[in-house]
Amino acid sequence: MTPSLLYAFAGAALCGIGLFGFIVISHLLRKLLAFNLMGSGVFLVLVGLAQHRSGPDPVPQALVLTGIVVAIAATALAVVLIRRYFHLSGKTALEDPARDTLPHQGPREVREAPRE
Amino acid sequence: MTTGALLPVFALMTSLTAAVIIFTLPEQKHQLRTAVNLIAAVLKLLLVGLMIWGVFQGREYGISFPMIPGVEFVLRADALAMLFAGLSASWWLLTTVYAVGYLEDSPNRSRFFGFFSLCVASTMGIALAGNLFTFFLFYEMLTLSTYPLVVHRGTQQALRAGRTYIIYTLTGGAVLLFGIAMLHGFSGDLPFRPGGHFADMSPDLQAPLTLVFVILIAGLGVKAAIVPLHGWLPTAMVAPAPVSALLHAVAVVKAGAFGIVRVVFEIYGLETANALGLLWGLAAIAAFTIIYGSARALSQSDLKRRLAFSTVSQVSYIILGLCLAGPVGVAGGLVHLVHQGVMKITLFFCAGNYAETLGIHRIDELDGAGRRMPGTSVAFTLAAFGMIGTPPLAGFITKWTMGTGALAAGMDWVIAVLVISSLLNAAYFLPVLNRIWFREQKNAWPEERQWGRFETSAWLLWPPLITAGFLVLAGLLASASFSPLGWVELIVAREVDL
Amino acid sequence: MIASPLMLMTVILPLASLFLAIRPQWQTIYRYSLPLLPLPAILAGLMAELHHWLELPWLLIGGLWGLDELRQTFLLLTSVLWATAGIFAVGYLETRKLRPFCLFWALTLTGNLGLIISVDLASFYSFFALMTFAAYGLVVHERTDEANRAGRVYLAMAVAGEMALLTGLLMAAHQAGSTLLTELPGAIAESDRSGMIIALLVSGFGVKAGLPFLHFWLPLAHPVAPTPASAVLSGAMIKAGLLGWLVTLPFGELSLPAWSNTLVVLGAIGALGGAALGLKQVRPKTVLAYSSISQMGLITLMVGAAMANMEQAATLFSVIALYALHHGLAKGCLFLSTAVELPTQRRFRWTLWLLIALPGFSLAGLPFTSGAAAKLAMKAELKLEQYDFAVAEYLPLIMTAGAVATMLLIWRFIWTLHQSARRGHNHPFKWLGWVAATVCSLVGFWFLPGARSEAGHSWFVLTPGELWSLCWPIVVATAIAAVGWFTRGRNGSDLG
Amino acid sequence: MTLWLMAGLLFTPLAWAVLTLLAGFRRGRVVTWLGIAIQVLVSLALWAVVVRDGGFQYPLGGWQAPLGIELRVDGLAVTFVLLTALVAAASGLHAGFYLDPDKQWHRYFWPLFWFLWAGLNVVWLGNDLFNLYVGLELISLSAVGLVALGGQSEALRAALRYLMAALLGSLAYLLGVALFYGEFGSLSLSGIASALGQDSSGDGTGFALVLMLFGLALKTALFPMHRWLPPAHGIARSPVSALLSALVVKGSFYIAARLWLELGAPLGSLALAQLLGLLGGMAVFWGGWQALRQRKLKQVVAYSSVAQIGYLFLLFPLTWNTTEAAALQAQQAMTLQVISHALAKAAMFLSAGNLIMSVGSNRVNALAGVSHFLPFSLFSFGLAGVSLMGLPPTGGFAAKWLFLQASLATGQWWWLVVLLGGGLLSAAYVFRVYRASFVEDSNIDHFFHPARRLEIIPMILALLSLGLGLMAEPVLSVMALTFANGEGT
Repeated sequence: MTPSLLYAFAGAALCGIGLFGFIVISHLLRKLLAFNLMGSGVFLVLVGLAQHRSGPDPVPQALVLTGIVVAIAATALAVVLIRRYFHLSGKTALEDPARDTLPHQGPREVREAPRE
Repeated sequence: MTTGALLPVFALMTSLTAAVIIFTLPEQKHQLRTAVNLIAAVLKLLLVGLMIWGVFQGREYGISFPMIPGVEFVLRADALAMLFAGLSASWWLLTTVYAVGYLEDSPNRSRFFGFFSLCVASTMGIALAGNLFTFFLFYEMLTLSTYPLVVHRGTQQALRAGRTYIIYTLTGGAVLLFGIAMLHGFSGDLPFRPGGHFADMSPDLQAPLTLVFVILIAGLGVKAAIVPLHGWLPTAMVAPAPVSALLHAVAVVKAGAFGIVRVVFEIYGLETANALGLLWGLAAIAAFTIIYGSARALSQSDLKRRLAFSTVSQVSYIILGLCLAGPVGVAGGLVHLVHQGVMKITLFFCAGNYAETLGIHRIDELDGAGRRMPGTSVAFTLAAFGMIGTPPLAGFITKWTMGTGALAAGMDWVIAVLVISSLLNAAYFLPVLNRIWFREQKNAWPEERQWGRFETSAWLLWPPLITAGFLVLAGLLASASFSPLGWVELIVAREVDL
Repeated sequence: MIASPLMLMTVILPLASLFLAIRPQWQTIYRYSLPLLPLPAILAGLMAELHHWLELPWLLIGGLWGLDELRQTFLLLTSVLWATAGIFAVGYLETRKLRPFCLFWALTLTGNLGLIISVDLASFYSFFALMTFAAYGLVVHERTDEANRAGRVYLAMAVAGEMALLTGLLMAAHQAGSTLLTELPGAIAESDRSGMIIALLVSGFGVKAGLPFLHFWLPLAHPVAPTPASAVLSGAMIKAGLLGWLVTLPFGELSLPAWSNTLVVLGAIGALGGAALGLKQVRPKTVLAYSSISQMGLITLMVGAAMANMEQAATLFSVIALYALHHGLAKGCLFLSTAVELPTQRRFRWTLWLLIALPGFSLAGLPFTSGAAAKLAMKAELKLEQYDFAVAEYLPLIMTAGAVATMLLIWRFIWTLHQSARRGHNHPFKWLGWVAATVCSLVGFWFLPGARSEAGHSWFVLTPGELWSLCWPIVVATAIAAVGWFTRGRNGSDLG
Repeated sequence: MTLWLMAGLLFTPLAWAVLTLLAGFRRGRVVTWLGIAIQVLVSLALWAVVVRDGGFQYPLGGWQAPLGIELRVDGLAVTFVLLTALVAAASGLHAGFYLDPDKQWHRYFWPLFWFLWAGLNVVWLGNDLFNLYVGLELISLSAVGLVALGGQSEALRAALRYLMAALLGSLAYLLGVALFYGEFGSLSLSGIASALGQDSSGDGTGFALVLMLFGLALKTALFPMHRWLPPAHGIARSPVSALLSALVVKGSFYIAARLWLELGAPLGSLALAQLLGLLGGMAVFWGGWQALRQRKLKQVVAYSSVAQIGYLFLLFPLTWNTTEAAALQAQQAMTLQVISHALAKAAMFLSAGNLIMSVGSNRVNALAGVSHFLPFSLFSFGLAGVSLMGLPPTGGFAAKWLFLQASLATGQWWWLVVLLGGGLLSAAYVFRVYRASFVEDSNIDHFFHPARRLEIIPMILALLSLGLGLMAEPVLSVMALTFANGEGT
């Protein structure tokens, strides 16, 4: 058990926690945080595993850097969308959208969508 | 590229181009559209005539290029192809003329004629297809291009009929594709070849070949309206008359029958199919269809529905003819491809005339129609007698040739089928004729319209008269070398390896 | 070389006349052209070379037309009868529904003439079918319920007959490997299914020929048709069935005693049963229709006999032709007379009655009439010693009974006609037609080739035996009729 | 020459993204036209180069892997690049006229559009796993942005769902990449494959493959992970839907297919292959069935995408442990299916957009009578539908045919049920739309007529998809071009 492997296992654990949160939590912001947690876990696995095998390696560092940038971009986009969604609908969670199937499925008449 | 390669392509392109032009023409340009239609139709007829002459002289026309790995796109004009091509080209011209008159003042003509041209292009493709794959290509194209024609009126009834039609035909297409794929799986790309490909097959191919045959026939049988796959045909009657004429007489049912001809002759080979015991089953089904269709026709009170069931019955003559597996019987079946076409197209033209001019749809409204519309009624009468098989009309030639073929093949029961069917035909056509000619008009016509100085519009009157004339000539001059029978005998001599 | 154009014209002229039906204005022309339509056929019958074959290889499945002795007789009979009936029709027809009548007349005529000159099977069958179906238009011409019912029965039986024919001809032609009628008899004789083929052909043509049990349409259809049409139906078209038998069945190829028995029995049933039923009828045209069944029954006897004896077949043929000729002309004439209005002067009326009755008596075999010739020829041919099939011994008896029955029917006819005849004025063409028919039956007959061919026998020099054999049935029948008439008269039931 | 081409291909989109971000919608439109022209030309030129010389590996900027970015330019990649150029150009042109220029949010369409394009090109050409990840993320994020573009809460909800699914998928993929790198110390696909070939001690890498395939399948919306797709594709503006359905889902699938073809043989298993095929088959049926029941036109088309994507996954069972010929057929089938579906679906969404614009409602039943007024768009819709149904002579048919042949050749006849039944189901939903448009009893007579140019674009796409079946052979011959002239240039 090298420290690198420990990192990797910690990363895997983080991934698991993050995944759990991502699936269970419905509040969007917390879901986003869970995603970030998961992301960090993956980065840890990436760096930890690589160093466990082949010693210090610059490549994973570079990859993780890039990955963090991507994650930040994603988080930013998500925050923007969540915020706007909250403004428009007043909700912080995604519930099941109305099903738009033929009427025999349920008595509820689906309301007309506005003109595109 | 030589003219040999170009002729079939041109024949195909004339109607495709016409379709494209018509689709892009504005709805109001009726005259221009009619002109495009007629020019294309005449042009196509000329091209096909040219090819027929060439084929008669023994020339070969064809083109092929690879389409999908392992599969070629093949167009080839052989004598059999020209039989069907000639049929569709000539009837296209007449049906176009008829449709122009029929759809006068109705909406959506641009759409109608566009799809109409596409439909004929597919029929031409079916005729010229040089392998099963190309055949399938146009076969499906035909399905698609006829759907808008069937639902053309847009009424609920039409839409329902369209749905039935499309369900039947597309399922049939899928089954056919399955069969073609299987065949392709164990023998590769199969061009149509006289005598077929399985003359000396290994015994372990027998079982799969039999299975594939059944699948192929089931797929083709939908369009050929073999019982129990015929359900779409009577429902499709809601279509406008020119469409029914085309569906029933030329394009759709014939495509199925023609496909069966190709499969039996030029994929399996008559002898192989016979050796596998496949023809016997096919003959039994065809015979049943013949009787069943006629019997059902008896109880229809709607004129077009009666004609539809009559089609169900008549198309199976073609198939039954093949199963006789002898030169004469085969000729009888093949010649019925033309004869049934000309008779049925006449009947539908006439039914359309009655409906458009007098508003008559049901048989009991026909009383006294002969006096009001003598020309149409004469054509109808001739065609009906042809269907019964009365000499000297075209239908007699079919029945006679098939009967002789049946005796030659030792299948005497076929004669019984022919006789029963003729009796039933007489039973459902003669009362109609009796009403037309020998009953006094009882009530006012449901919806009469005066149309020019003839009994109806000249556009509507001439096509049935011409086809009626043709069906008389096809019978009278059957032994002449240019008659359908003459051509079919050429096919049998040249391409059916017996 | 006049045969070919004449034969073509025989068919083409009536067909071409259809164009006259296009415009209503032309119907008068059409009416007057009716007697002219069979003219080429008459000329062909009189002038065309026999055994000259007109080949039409492009026609149907190969056409061949021509005349031989048998066909010549039938052609003359048919065309003469149609011509006289045509003349009669000019006077008979009303303007209403004139065009359809002329149309169907011409079509039926085409069929009737065409089938006679056809030597190949397809044209023969085509013309036969044309005649059958076009005659429907004549049968239902009046559009009464009765006519419609008759038409329905006629059509149903005709279609069934056509199908039997189609099957029989198909099988025969397949056996022969040829579509020439001349090849069929030989082929049928060799076929291992000859019984079936013969059965199909006998019944198929039998429908038209009024064979018993296939005759139901006949007493319904013949009377309801307009009178000129009845004349040709009963006089000419019924013979088409007979001709069919003669040209297809294997006469002279092998002897078929079983078939002889069947046909003779059927003929006897027709001859006697038809007469019996006819006696109960009240309308003159129905009586005549049954008389036709009866007469055809007698002819069927000869056909049956010809089946049995190979050597006799050829001579029997000429007798059958003679009989057909005689019966056709006489029956046509009788039918026409049902529509003749009686003149008002008593003297003319009696003359007329005589002229009406004469063809009838001729049917019964009155000496010095065509009937006598036919009957004597028939008797001479049906001599017992030539035949050895089972029922042959009854032939003379049947013939004699038939003669008596015929005469009785004629009396019945005269009586019913007398009941229904009206007095009045006749259209000149009606007169002309009727007179022409009567003249043809009584006089013209002797000059027609069919009668002339029996020239070896001088029909006008009769031995006492012959005279007796001809006369006594007439006398007996007349006596029975007289008794019947008096008994009825005493009961005062019908005579008004 | 090649340098300029590669630079043009990858950097113009990025540059144009920045440029259009600075401009408004209208100016951005004009700029975009120029960009589209450049992109199409460059794509064509690259395609021509590969057709002439065969494929090559291209280290970007001269930097070698692993730190540098190495591009893999082979026949398949350039075919997809060209496809992207075509579809994106069509959608872009269509969007320029279709979107309302006065809506404030629409100005962001252009930058997102260009980012998307850049990401797609990266994915087609990328040769190492991490670059593919970056490309995927670029695609996902810009696609989510496009879905959300100026929409109401419905659109945002759909976008968020999409985003969440995409992020989860990306992380699963990335985790797989991490595991691979940890095992082999290489990011290049070919490197991993050759390492696997030398010693098959890659324990646990099977799990990595499964993880990556899971992530990619989620992004590709394979049944039953498809739930995010229909709302997102259905609610987006039509040109956006066209881009999403035609190209975006294909990006992740392309990576999955590449992974499988390179690593599937050593790492995959029969069960995995069959499972993926099975899910694909179920997607075909479920998607088709759902499409049949949708009330909204674009939902029909969106569910149809779910179904069509299902066909692609037949690649997995048909290439695992099968003869070379059958595997080749399956690959060709997959390629044709990607191309024809891209063209057809883009045509379908664009024409659906025209139809909706014309009748002013997005319900299927509102189409009554539209065949009078908009036959052209309806015809494009129908032609595209023919390809989806897999009827000849379309590309869809060619794909289906090859799948059929491959199934028969490998004895896996059960896929025939999927192929034939799926075709019938697609026919059913396409004809449902057609049927609605043929209804004559509608009294609506105020139709808005979209500009002719809006109608022509989908028609061209539909015709291309139709013609693909006839031209399948040459297209496939380009696709088959690998590195004919040796490795690297």
